[in-house]
Amino acid sequence: MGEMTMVQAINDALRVALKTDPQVLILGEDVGKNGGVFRATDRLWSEFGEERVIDTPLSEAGIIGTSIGLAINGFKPVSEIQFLSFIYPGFEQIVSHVARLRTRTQSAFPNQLVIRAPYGGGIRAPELHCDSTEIFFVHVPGLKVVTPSTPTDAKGLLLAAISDPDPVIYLEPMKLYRSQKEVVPSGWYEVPIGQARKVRDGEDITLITWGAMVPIAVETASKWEKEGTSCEVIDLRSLYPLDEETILSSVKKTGRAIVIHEAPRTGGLGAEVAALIQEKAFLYLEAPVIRVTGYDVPVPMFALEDDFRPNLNKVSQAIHQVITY
Amino acid sequence: MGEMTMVQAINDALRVALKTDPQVLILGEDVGKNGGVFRATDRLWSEFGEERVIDTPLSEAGIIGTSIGLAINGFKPVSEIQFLSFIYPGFEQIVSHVARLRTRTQSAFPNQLVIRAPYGGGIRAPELHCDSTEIFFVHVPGLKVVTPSTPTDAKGLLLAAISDPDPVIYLEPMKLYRSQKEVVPSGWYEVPIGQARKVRDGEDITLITWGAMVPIAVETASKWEKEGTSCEVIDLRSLYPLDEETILSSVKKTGRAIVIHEAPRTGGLGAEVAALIQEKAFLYLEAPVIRVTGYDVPVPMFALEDDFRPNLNKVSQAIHQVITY
Amino acid sequence: MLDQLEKEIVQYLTPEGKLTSVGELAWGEIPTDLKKQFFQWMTQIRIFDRKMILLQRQGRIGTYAPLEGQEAAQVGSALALSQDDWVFPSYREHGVALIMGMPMQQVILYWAGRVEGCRPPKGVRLMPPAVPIATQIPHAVGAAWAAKLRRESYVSVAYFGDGATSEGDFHEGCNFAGVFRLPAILFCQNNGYAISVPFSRQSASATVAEKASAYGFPGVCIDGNDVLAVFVTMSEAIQKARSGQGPTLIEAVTYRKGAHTTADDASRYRPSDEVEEWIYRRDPLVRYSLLLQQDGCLTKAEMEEWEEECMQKVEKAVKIAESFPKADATHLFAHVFDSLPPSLEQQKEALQHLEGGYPWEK
Amino acid sequence: MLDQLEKEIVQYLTPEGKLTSVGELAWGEIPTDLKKQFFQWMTQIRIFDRKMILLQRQGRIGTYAPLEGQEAAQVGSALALSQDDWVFPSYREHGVALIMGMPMQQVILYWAGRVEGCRPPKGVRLMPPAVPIATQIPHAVGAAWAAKLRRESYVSVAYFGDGATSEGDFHEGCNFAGVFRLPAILFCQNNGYAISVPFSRQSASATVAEKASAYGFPGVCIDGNDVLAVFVTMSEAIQKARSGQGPTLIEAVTYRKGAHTTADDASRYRPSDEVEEWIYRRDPLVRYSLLLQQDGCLTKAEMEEWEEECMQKVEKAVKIAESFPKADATHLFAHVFDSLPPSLEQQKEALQHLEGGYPWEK
Ligand SMILES: Cc1ncc(C[n+]2csc(CCOP(=O)(O)OP(=O)(O)O)c2C)c(N)n1
Ligand SMILES: Cc1ncc(C[n+]2csc(CCOP(=O)(O)OP(=O)(O)O)c2C)c(N)n1
Ligand SMILES: [Mg+2]
Ligand SMILES: [Mg+2]
Repeated sequence: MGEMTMVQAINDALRVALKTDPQVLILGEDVGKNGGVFRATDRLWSEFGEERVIDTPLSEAGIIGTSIGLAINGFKPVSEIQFLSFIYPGFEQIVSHVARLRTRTQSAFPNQLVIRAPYGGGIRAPELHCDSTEIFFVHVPGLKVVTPSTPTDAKGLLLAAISDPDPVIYLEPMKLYRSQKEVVPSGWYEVPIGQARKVRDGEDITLITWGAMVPIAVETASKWEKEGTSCEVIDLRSLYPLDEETILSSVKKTGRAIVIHEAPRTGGLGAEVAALIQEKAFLYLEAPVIRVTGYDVPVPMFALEDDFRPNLNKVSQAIHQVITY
Repeated sequence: MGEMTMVQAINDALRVALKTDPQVLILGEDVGKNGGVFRATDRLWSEFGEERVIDTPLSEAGIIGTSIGLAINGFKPVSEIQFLSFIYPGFEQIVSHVARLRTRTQSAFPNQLVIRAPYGGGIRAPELHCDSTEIFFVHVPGLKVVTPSTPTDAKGLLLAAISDPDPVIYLEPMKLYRSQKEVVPSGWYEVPIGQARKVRDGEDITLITWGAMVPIAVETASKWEKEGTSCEVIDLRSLYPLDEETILSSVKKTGRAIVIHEAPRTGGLGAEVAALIQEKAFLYLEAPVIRVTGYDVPVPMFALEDDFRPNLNKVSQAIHQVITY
Repeated sequence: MLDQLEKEIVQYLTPEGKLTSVGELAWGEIPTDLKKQFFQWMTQIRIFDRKMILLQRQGRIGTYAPLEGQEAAQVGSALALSQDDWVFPSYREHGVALIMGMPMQQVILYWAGRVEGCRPPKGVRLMPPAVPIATQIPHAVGAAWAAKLRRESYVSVAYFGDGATSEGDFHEGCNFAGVFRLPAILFCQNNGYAISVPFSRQSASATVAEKASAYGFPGVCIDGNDVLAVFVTMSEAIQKARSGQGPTLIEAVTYRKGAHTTADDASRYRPSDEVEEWIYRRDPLVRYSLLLQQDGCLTKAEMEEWEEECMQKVEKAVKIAESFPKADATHLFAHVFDSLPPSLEQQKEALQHLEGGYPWEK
Repeated sequence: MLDQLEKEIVQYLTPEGKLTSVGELAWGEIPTDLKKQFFQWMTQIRIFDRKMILLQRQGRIGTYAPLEGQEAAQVGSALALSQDDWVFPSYREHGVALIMGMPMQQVILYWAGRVEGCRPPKGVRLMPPAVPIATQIPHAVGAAWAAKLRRESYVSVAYFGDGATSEGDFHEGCNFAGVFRLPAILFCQNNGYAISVPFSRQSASATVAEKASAYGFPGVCIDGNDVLAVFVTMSEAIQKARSGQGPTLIEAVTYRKGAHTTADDASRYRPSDEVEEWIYRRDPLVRYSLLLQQDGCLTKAEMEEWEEECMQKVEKAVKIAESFPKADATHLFAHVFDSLPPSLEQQKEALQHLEGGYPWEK
């Protein structure tokens, strides 16, 4: 396999899954003939036919709701919600059914489904296309939630999601769709759900983040490295379940942590990570866990999105704050 | 005014609002002739007529969506969602519109609306009636979220919500609807949004909670009092915005905090409160902030709900853990 | 709602127990055994239903949603189904559930707040009651889609009420069923009310059935208290679905004789003359019993014998349900995921080690 | 989608620029001034639209949703409205917005990612584009409800596409409009596609219009590229709504000549013969220009003069938009709440005190 962008890696994962497992179906708006608005499903419709790669009506509750009916009959639907910002019409189906089906049927029927959705900002997308509401899904018991930050992880996590016996929300940081190319292994491989990735080793402070914020954390870490402050960077990848061990062992080593996310601060996943760290590594902490996040304002239209989102500058200021605490 | 239960106080608040302000409308499923399934709107239909107290079709997106159209024309709709567990079909209207209307129109049109919803467990309600997903709304910028724990607060907070120029999600702990009677002031009065209530003074530990967990916190505090441990109990009342000052000054005094809520732990509001405390009162903390919450499992059917919910026993264990840390 | 029956509807058996002309034809084709089953099941579920109300009054189960008055709609439709058909009920379809093979004790357990009451026996394709209104409709459509994609011949039925037609999920589900021409049956029991809200406040179309045209498939409005009309219409719809002719929306016009649930007081919103009309003149079981007796299929004595048998069945099921061992608290964690992530293991452990009493009491 | 026009639809002006018999009647009643306005607005918004595509290609605005091909539907409907009517557009209704009184520079600002482009001038009852599909429909219905409750005579219009009809919000909004008999107009521009998905995959009913019967009000299918049919039908619906006769669903059959947005490649999913048919044979502006010229209302020279004027207007608006001062970052906090809670004040302050560069660089 040659080099791939993230969106190509996702496409590849879907192709491998369709080829390997006849129960896998793809459904969503514009996923067929058009190959998806980001081309994540490019060519799959012509390769696998319209009974396996299905253009649906414009109807998120319909897509997710019928996916459940397909799943309990043994299909493994991988549905695409065109943008995470448009998942809310199907939110009830997720909260009340997708997440609870195993409990409600006492595991009587399979419920193996994946919901993919591009999310986050940074690409000058039109209004109301850029939500990062991952916490909505993390908070709902019965769902797993993952998001990759590299092409390799994108493919491996998606295949892991597809083969997971439980429903997985698979979030795709749009900003990273085409930002990086790398050689991605061919064929089926899985990045286990529940395992964070240590992106960079460090001694003085732990930067915990995911999705489109990972490159920002890494870039900030490089800058500080030169000044003698060494940052460990952790890409959570799996937002639920969290890899507590990786988080805690890093913070126990560094004694300091910053969580970075795009979503508004209040009630975001950063709160959970901070709460967890102080709960389970209290005596190791030399400073409070600081959050660098979007502000508690509606995700702005793109003219102000750079001001809204965490960036080198904001993370750097937080590092300064933490190491001089 | 005589003694009132919480649901009577809510009914009284609605009556006062309808009487005082001709722009106030009530709409929802069964709120009219039937007076609401919990009787929160009892008799209002016959008193104010079917143009002000309106039985709607069974349609949460319809109720919330049309409320927006009414609000921008100067009405102040107070809509009832029959149970918080059934708000999700209208979730998109809340997330994408109710919360963002002021920003999206740059304050061009009014958007004064209240969404009331009974929530939480403890009353042996049928399956899927007992969600406590307050964090969904707390996390959405542009919304205020409140919940009372006494009849007096119920009325005052509801009137504050109705006169607030911004949209307010008003959550009603079903468990407390009829659990307590008290003398409630007559006429219009407001409990300011954004102010917590110190329910009980204490020195050794701060118990932070809201809604149906308040009586449990108080009861636990009484028990521990006798054994020489003095708990301060704070009823947040306003879940967004949080009364940081009350929270922080209490924790700075006691050095220890426990957050108690019914919702599943991961990504619940307890995480935000814990994150906040360690961020802003780090040097005062003598132990980590501990959370006593529902488990990260689907809210169970009622046979196991007592096992799911925080109780004296669980809070007590947490207190023990914190004071012996 | 007195005019519920003034819609243009399919009727085989009048409230007086007389066969209409189409009814005569149908009656001739129905095997005696099935004729008896209609009666037996309607009787069985009515007796079950009354017992459940009693159990609720005695605090032995929680809030319960009674079905009395809707027996014909449930029995006529469910008896037309086969073992491998899928059923997605709402919370009032205890009759359907029992017919599909759900053990009675489990239905009782469900209303006693026990999740164990949700799981159907192997081979029974029945989902637990859908509590959020209309949400089961897309599921049923998805199951029908699976049949079509697999070239299997089962059909999939969504049961829902008149109120459900106002929800987006009804619309989105029906739309998929139409677009993909799926073997789905949308079975609406229009009992005239969604809790207190009359159908006229729910919809500006006179019937539910006519809504089907928006989705490009047929809708039929039938007398839902007429077990024959229900059975024949349902059988036809199933036949069409199995043979690739797509979905049908069936509106069975009926009435719940009692309250919405045991927590509801229907006298607040339903006029007593209307209620009496439905209880005393339009009862589905009474009219069918009249026909049977007149036809000689079953004697009054046989009927009473059967009632006795049903009561015993119900008593037995109650006994089994009530002696069903209480689930341990850790059952909370039993079916959350296929395997528990570490944080949930920890929570489960914490629950297991939760000690009673206060530290100083030890 | 070549058969878009083979539906049974109302047509006043054929693609060849000939008046049909009903068209003749209508034409006689339309004042010359209005006849000119149809042309002027259609021309104006086409020129605006083409400029916007150019601006996008040059990176001067973000992704943009072109309307070319849908001018008649937008102009015919919007010109039938009055100042105090409410409009709830989708993201393609720039034409409607301009006619309702939205300054052109603001429409440009919107597509340049500036929230300042959302706010209409005082007295213009126009909501910002609804981005999540169909969500504006209940809002429009709510505004119509306000008119009814206040006994005011304005009407409220929701603009949406064919794809929107599959969403629950379409259904729930229409249902409220029907049940409460509100002065709402549901105006669907059926351009045959929702991005790549053809209407046949969106709906199993042949038209959008017939869906209205599910909600108890009339639906009309009209030639959406025929500005006269649109104007007259819309005027009638408005008249009905104002006089208390309830809602109307109007389906204007049209076609977008270009891509869904500037980020879309329509050649992936639309056959070129279909596209050419609509571009070269069914263009709304061409056919209307033919009529006008033939009728003698406007000469070719006058038309060209007007085009020149439009271009200048657009250039001027672009200039104003591009010189509009960049909002300060703190504008993020400007319209979140009526007054900022303390935690938001703190966040705003933190943003204000955010210093550039790294600590060691200072
Ligand atoms: C989404 C949702 N909203 C509200 C409710 C509360 N609720 C329970 S039953 C009911 C009425 C349902 O009426 P209908 O569909 O006619 O069924 P019926 O009870 O008459 O059988 C309502 C409003 C719910 N369960 N789900
Ligand atoms: C709820 C929701 N789902 C998906 C989208 C993504 N999306 C944007 S436009 C569009 C197609 C809309 O088609 P139609 O309603 O026919 O309007 P048109 O673009 O043709 O004018 C889609 C799927 C969205 N904006 N909102
Ligand atoms: Mg009903
Ligand atoms: Mg379209």
